[in-house]
Amino acid sequence: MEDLRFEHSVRTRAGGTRQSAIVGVVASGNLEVLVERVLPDAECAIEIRTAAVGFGEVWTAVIGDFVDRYSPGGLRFSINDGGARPDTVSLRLAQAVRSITENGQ
Amino acid sequence: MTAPFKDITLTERACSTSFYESSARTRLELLLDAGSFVEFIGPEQREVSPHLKIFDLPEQFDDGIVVGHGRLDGSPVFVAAQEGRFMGGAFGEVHGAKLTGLLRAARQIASIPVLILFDTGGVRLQEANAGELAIAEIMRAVMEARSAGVKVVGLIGGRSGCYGGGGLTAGCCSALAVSEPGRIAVSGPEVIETNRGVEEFDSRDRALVWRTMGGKHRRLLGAADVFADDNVQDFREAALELLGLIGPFGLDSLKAEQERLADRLSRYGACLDAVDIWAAEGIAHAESVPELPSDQFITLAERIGRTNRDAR
Amino acid sequence: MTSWQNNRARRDARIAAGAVLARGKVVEAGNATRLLEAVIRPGDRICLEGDNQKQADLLSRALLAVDLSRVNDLHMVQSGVVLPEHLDLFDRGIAKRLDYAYSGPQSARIARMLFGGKIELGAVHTYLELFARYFIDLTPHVALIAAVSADHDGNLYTGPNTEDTPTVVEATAFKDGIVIAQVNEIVEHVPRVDIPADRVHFVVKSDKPFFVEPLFTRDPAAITEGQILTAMLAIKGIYAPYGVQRLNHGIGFSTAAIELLLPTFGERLGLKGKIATHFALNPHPALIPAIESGWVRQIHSFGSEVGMDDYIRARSDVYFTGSDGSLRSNRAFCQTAGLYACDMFIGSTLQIDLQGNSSTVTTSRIAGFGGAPNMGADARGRRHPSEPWLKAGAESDPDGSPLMRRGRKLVVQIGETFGDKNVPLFVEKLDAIELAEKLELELAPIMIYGDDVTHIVTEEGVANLLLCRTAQEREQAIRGVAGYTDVGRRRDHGMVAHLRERGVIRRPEDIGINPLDADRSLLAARSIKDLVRWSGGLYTPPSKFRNW
Amino acid sequence: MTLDDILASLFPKGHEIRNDKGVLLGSATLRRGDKMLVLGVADRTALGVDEAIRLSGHVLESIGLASGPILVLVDSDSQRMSKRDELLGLNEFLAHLAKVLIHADINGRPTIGLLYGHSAAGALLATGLATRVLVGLPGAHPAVMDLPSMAKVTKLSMEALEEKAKSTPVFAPGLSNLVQMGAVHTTWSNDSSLADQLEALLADMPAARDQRDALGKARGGRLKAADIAERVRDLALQAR
Repeated sequence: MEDLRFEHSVRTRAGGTRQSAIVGVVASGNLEVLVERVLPDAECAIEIRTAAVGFGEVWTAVIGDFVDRYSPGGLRFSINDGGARPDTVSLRLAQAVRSITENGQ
Repeated sequence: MTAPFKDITLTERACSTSFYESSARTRLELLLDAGSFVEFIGPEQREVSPHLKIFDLPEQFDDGIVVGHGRLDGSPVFVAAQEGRFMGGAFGEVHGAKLTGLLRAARQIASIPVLILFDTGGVRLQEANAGELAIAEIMRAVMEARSAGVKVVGLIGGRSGCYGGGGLTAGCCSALAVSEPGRIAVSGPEVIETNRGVEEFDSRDRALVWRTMGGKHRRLLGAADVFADDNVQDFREAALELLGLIGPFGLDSLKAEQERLADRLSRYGACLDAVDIWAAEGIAHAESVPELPSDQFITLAERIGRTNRDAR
Repeated sequence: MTSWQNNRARRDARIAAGAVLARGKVVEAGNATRLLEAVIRPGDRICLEGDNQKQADLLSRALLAVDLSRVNDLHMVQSGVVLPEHLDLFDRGIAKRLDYAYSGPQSARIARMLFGGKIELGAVHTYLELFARYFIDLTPHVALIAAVSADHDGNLYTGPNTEDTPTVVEATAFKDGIVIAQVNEIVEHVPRVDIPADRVHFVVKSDKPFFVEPLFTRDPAAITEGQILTAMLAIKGIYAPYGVQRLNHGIGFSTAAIELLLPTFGERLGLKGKIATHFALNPHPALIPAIESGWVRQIHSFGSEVGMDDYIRARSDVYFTGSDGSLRSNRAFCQTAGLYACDMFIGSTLQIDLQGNSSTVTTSRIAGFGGAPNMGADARGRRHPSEPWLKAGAESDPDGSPLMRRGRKLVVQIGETFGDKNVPLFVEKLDAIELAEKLELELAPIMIYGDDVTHIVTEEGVANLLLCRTAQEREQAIRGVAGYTDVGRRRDHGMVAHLRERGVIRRPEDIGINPLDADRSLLAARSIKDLVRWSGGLYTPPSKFRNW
Repeated sequence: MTLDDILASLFPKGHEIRNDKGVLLGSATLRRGDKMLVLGVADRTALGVDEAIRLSGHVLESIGLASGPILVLVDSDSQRMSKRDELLGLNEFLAHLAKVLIHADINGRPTIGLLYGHSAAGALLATGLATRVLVGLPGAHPAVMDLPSMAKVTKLSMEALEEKAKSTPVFAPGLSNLVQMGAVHTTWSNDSSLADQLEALLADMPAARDQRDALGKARGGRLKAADIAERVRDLALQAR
């Protein structure tokens, strides 16, 4: 297992009022993303535990593009990764943002 | 960007959502009354297995089971749903303890039923002792809850089936609903093949696997009470139906079950294949049972009428 | 005096030697090996019918058992190297040289044997190419074929899986070769005559039906969100704008996803009747919902597919069927149809390089090409116009004179940027080139050459290579859809942005697709059971695909 | 100790326990004169449908006719892994046996399991682990999962597994590990009379309440189970 952590400053706060959401499942080639609204509006953090060791560069690129695109201010993402492909990671992150920005509890 | 399902109702979604394919969370969301689910020790609590790191394996924040409280047609229910894709839905220490705690509360309250959405290969290998013991505790807790008057209903139709200790736990429930792709057994196909040889059981012959352990056979045998279509709405309706039918539990139930199982052994103990059992039940063209559409199958199963809710 | 009929005389001698073992033309299965010892000579070219599906398995076992002192040094000329026995022949020294086209299940072992010098490789062909050589310089001396049934005269019924048999028999029987058929049964009258008796010299009755691999069944349950997204991009980004009606699909999950999206996503886009109406295609079970929904008018097939026989029989408006009602397939004709009469090929591959060359060969696996290169190549002999063909031609040569400009076949590579086990689809250098260097081949085994590829579709978008004007643009267009692979991350961001402005690269949002909508609920069937339901119970899948 | 030695030491006043192809059925007389119902699996016999139905029947027949505690002796294989047993619904037969034992225990017939040999998986769940108190005898060697099978599934070497087993009781076979987990309440000694130890236990039976998770926590074998179960219980009680 490998632990990675990314922190980004972002332009805008993520919309919606939900406090947390979870998408995905930990399985081979899959991952779960837990997203929580716990940070100041201009910050975003992503913590990763991954079964695939040595892909820090790819994660950096995936996370960079994701933060650029969604500006998920105020959100902390916690990822348990079963060795998912980068495109699956991008998709789950996008799904997590969609879930927490939906109206709901 | 709009979500694809914005404008359709929860019921429509539940009708069109395969139980087999869904995640544990989706099953609960669509099974219960809209927005009624409250989770206990949810993923944000990060109560992960303390043992997987020994094996350098990834953890899941909910340890593969979602437990909580919700409403079913307005009435309160406790629910537990296993996530069959995380380590095959296997029972570990934390996973099992969540269900145990839920059942203990149900016993104490004595009036709120429990729905268990099984999806499990059995004991989690990496914490085998803790998992085995967790199942023992769950079985005890189910019996104590039932003795206190609690209805415990199992729903089985996930991709990992209901194997090992999951199969035993299911056998302790007041009633079961199963779908065609659902499987209930103790030993898995590969285990039987490894122990007895491919001649006895070819685990890759999926038709054989399903007619031996699958939902249709379990329903015909009387091991499950209701045959559900593979969508969440049908499981919801099955759960409601069963909750309305379950009677009290006591010594008489166990005596009736003894008789039911002994009768099964004497009738079918010599059968070599499920088709022989079905034929012995008087089903014409028994070999075509796996191909029957569900409405025809349900009619057939009701005619055979092996279920006996007072005998489990 | 010069004799001009030596070969005929030799053939007659071989038949005479074999006839000792036969009653009429029929030889007992137990005598199959002795028959082969009687009719085969050392060094013969042998076609042991191994198609990509049906296998002359009894005859391959019989050949493997021959006395090595009588039969050796054979030159195998067969399209499919599929069964373990096909390679055991080389291990035993019965065969020495190999010319073939496809070896899916044996791809790893064939690679090891080539490296170990156990096999002298002639070439890895495409199907049509190998068939063509049967008539020029690789004509078999003996063909060992498989059929469903024979009558007592030796007329053969090949059933739905006719595949290569007519081609193999044509080349062998009319050039003084010997044709030996294994059949599942011997009957009074065959349901239809697929091979006339005068082209068949011996018939061996097998104790069990010949093996057929369900090669074209893709379980919808295994289709991922990523594959659904690429399928949506292909339909809306390529099928729709070009109006592709005549086409061939590869056998991957991405194309299965396309087939399953036609009645849902495609219907919503109003594309019914406008795309995907005529196919050169095996009877893919995944196409059943589209057929049932009235999308598909006609399908011609290379071979059949296990479990599809009753469905095909009941849908003769769509499939080619014989007088008996069952499918008539023919690999050579269908390959020709795919080459000349289809406007598009879309399929997956294992590796794509920066020029768009693709290969399914890696240093540990040599799967061969099968038919993909025939489908996935521009047919230079094509003369008839069609809208997609002309449109593609115009895109690639906008300044050419319309009356003189060649059209272009759409050759689309579809896949996710990372495949199984996180192996990247895009590479700087193909393994095929490394393999060619190691084995000292004169030609690297490229499946589809980059200059034939017109589009690449991944989850990141669609690259239209027809619109690239320089090698550099082409490279950046490919990097621009290569996702987070090393190739993708080394893109020139400025140039990729420019290519996107020109429509060379189109992202999902450029095509009006939200990746979050790529959901399995879009699939017309999500399981094999759903396919059975769509077929009204006519499709009977093999046991290994069931969960009921 | 052999089964006969064990029975002789447990019941010096005699017993009527038959071993029929590994299925133990009968009863015994305690020193103070009370009867005890005895059942079990011997000779490392696999527990299948045929065995399970006889065991559960034995308990059910005794209810109403006899009072007194119930002893379950265990030296079994795992559940019988066969097509026939699964075809006939082995999960129901094993569950039924466990249910009957638990029901008896809750309703005034205290149950004691005595693990004196091997046991595993479904067989252990349906017998020893379905009793109120599970006792281990020295030499007992239960294995929920054997290490070679684990090695196959986890793709770890036997050496690596044995090394890991040293630092945790959670997965490795053996009596001491099950003791630490709270599955086995106590271990008796072979050196003194089993009858003494049995009667001491009967005189001081814990309440008919599952305390195995608390035991596992106290012994450091299962640090989370009891707390998690308790937290869920509390939340559930508040939620109604």
